[in-house]
Amino acid sequence: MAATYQDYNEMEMMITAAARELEDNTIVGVGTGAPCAAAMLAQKTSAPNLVIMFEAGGIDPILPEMPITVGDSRTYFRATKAGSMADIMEAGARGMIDYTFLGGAQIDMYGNLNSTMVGSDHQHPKVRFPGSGGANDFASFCWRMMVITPQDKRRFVEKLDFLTTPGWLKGGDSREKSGLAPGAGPYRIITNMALMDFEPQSKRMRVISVNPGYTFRDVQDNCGFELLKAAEIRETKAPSELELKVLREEVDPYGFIIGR
Amino acid sequence: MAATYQDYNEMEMMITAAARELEDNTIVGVGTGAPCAAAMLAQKTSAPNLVIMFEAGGIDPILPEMPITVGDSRTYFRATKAGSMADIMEAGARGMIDYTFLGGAQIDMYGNLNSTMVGSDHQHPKVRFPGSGGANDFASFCWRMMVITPQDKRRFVEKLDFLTTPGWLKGGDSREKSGLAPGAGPYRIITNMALMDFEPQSKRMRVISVNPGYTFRDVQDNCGFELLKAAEIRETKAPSELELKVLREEVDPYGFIIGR
Amino acid sequence: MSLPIIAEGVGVLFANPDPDLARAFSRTKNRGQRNKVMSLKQASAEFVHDGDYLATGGFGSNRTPLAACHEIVRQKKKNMAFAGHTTTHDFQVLCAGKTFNRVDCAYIVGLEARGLSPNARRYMESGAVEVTEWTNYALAARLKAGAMGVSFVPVRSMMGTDTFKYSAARLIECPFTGKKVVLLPALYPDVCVIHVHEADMYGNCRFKGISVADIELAGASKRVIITCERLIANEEIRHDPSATQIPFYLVDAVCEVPFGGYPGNMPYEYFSDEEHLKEWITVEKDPALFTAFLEKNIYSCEDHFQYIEKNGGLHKLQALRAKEFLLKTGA
Amino acid sequence: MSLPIIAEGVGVLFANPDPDLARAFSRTKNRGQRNKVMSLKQASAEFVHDGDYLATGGFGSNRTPLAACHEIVRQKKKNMAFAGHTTTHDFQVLCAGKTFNRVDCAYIVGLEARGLSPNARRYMESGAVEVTEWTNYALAARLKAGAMGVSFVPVRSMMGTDTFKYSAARLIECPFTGKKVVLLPALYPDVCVIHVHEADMYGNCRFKGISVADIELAGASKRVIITCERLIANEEIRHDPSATQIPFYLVDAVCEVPFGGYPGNMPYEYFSDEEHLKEWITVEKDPALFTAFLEKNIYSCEDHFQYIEKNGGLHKLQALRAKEFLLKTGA
Repeated sequence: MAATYQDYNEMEMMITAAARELEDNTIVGVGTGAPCAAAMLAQKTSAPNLVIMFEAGGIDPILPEMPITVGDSRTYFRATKAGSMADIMEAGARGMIDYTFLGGAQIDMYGNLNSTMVGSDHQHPKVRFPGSGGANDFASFCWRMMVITPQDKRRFVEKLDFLTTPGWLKGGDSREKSGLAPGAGPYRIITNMALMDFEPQSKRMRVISVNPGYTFRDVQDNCGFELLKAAEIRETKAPSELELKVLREEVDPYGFIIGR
Repeated sequence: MAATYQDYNEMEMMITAAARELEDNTIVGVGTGAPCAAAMLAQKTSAPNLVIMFEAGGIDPILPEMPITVGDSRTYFRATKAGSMADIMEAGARGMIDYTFLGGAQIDMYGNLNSTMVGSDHQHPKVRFPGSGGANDFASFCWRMMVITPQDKRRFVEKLDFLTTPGWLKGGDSREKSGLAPGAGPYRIITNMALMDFEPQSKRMRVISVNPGYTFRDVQDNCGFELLKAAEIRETKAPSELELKVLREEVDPYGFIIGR
Repeated sequence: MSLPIIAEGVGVLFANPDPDLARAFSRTKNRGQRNKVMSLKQASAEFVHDGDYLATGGFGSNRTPLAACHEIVRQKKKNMAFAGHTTTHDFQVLCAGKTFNRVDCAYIVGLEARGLSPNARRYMESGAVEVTEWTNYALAARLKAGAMGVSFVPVRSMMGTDTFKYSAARLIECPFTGKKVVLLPALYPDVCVIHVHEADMYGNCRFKGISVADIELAGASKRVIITCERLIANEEIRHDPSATQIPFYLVDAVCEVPFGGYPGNMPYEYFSDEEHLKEWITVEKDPALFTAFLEKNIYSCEDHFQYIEKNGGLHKLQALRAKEFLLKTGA
Repeated sequence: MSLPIIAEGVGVLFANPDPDLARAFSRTKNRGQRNKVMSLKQASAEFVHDGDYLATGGFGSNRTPLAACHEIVRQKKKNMAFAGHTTTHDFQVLCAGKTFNRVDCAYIVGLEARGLSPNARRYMESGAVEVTEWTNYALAARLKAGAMGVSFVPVRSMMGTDTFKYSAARLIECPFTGKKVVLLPALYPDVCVIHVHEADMYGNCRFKGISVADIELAGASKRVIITCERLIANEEIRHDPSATQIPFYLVDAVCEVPFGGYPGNMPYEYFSDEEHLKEWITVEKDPALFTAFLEKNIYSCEDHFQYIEKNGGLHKLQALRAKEFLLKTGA
């Protein structure tokens, strides 16, 4: 409460970094939690005309508080439309959705995600997770897919137990060859340690900036595969006083996500 | 006006004969004109729970007067639903629509219809008609297709200039083999002279009853192809006093269709 | 294992069914909540181009953007392709301007219970217009495929008919059931015009009564022009988000055109002007008369209000409102 | 010329995608406007059968027919197949009853921001349930194909993933564009339950807020059970036909179940009971506790009102209403 705005935690850093990636006058498909907070922060700072969509049908709400599910009544509070899942996904298929944020239990160097299971036998999983939900669809349709996730070796793996949601698949031109719409794919991976993009030819994950207090070495040590390095690795700009103020006072005043 | 109910004209005979074919607790897809009058007459006499649908989206209206188009506001006046064309046609595709009434410039012995053109060159028609509209769809989807049409040689032809809308196609099992849903097809042809069905094996048009004042010979003389005869050809029951009263006073009080 | 293509229509495809072209176009659009209100004249000039594939909303003479059809004719747009999907009076107006030379036909030249348009028939019988045949549902389904962002959709009609033969559909065997099914190519119109009751400045729309295929049409079209009876505040839209049928991000222009569906029927507003629609059919029989009629009713008009004023003006509109509501008014 | 099938998922199809079977079933239905009002107990007994393919409307814990899920568990339905389409608390309840042994999975065992269901995970990790993988949109699209009366629908997701590999979809080359596209088999559930705000005695329904995939679900299912917050008069439906979302002819049973979406969120009525939903997760960690919890909250309850009364009753409902409307009430 009495903390100065110069203090910030890693979740605040990630949400702020994510918000800055969202250009104004675009549409973002989000879920609950950090992605939703990032979109709300962007709306209240750099992207006032950013439009939020939720996969269950909520279009362009004026969010009164953080939703608990992507289908609860907050997701279309004073919205311009309360539609259907098909409305959202088909807007995506038509090329109308610019960004989406996704997550998973595992991610590989091409940005592919696993949210289905741990184990090697599909009918007898060691651990069963929810499955794709709308993630595979959003990742297939939206132009730029992003992930906000903690940086650790259990999560950033050489090989997924199950490829639930497409990133760049096997890299190179494999995604486009699979039949997925050209021009769309993973764009940014945002962790507590770094910001990553994908090298344009190989489509391998590449560190483009490290967060204050971390080095490339830290990032690589917490990643189960070899990361590429951008020609110049910058330091991620820490959250500004304004960003923190809006995030803490307007976006997540009860600290559900930022934990304050 | 002063006519007794025993007098009736051929349009009244046709509408009455058509109305009697509609079982209660079923759904009929209709257009404007005689089919709509037949459905309204059935609702007010033998089939009070008959549901009327219009292809543009009107479902189960309480028709205040005869619609001018199948999409005007009368077609969903106090309806249970004002839907879409897809709502109607997909209800048909799902097997929900029992009957439909169609028409055309030409009809052949299998109940196929032409409402597209006269001539032999599609890009240079001698006479251009509207085309299928929703007729091909209704004929493909609804279980029992019926036609109300004047009996004459120009209309009942050996060979259509253009097969717009499927009847039994080439007869026999050709319709089912074409890929159209099994069990659906032409059911009754209602003219000013007779009532016809289709012989179950060959699927050729067959006279089952002749209207008062006509003989099988009259029907055949006004038909461009050979008609089959039912084992016993009955005389169509003339419109009853009640049927005429309802038709003239409630269904078409201004005589738009029955011409009184 | 493979799916045989059993038959193919010989008709020409007038619009490319590839969703990636539509996606590439979508990507260039500004998706912010911008003020899109402009005159119909400006919207037609900016978003309707010679050679475009055009489609109109509503059902022929019901909630149909007839003011927009007049404006397109007035601006002498040419060489367009047109979706003849449940078209009646809109088709008649566009034929009067010789606006198109390619038509996807499901229902054309006819005016339902009103008869046939003599001029539309002359135009369609002249050989000047290339025609591909479909059905009303087939065109609605092609638009649905477009709105879904795919390249085709299956239907179970059209089989065994000349309608199929002169279409650009394909007949295949379903890989799941082994049964025959028709594949219809997606339709992505370059531009469409839809007439609605209410829209806000961003293009959020709502209308009452049947939707025909307008939701699909708005979703499939690259550019969408909305004409509305009334502009309303965005707050009004946000007050009842369940009622919004067409969302703003699909829309390029919002034109407030009260009575924009005249002389057709606008549900819950005004009934069709049957007297004037009859006049259209009558004068079309005589090409010289028809030329004068078009000069009076389209070319010399500044806008749709002038057209209405020449045909009865406010008194006519009041009478048509009474007719829509089945009111018996004095005289 | 032929369309090659490039790849096929190895998953099992739990429902036949042939529209002719669905049509044959439709043909047997009485389509008159009949009074279909009955108790949820009666509707479940009559229309939900062991072994059926079941689907639920809404979105997991939002406008979800949770009273019906309880009743199905109470009636000990078994060996069902289930559409795990955006399912969360509904899946959790049905898992508690070991109701199904086959699941089309898009989103299961998860409870969104609330976490994961320990019992659902145990059940799904036990090997007792056969699973085929899909995505949320894929299941919505499969229902759309069902509602359209066709056997499949194309989509452009799932390619290149294990989600495709463990599905029952096919990858083909589009005959119009030459590009790859996924074909999804139509889904015709034997029975579905949808919770709405208002229905009349014939089954005409309307609801507010997002529709998720409920329009498609009602159109695709062979039998449809409606639970509604309130029965309304048919006159009310006919007063505004544009508002009707599910028409009567699709519906088999209408059950008035106020608070039938509790403990989930019913938009514009009551917010979710987060406290009680947290209790579900907590007690699921201990199988013995969970058995007692189910006995108390499902098996020993006569109906949904008893369940609500055991968990706060009218006071709880009033508080949830305030929460839905973001009202700050005293204390």
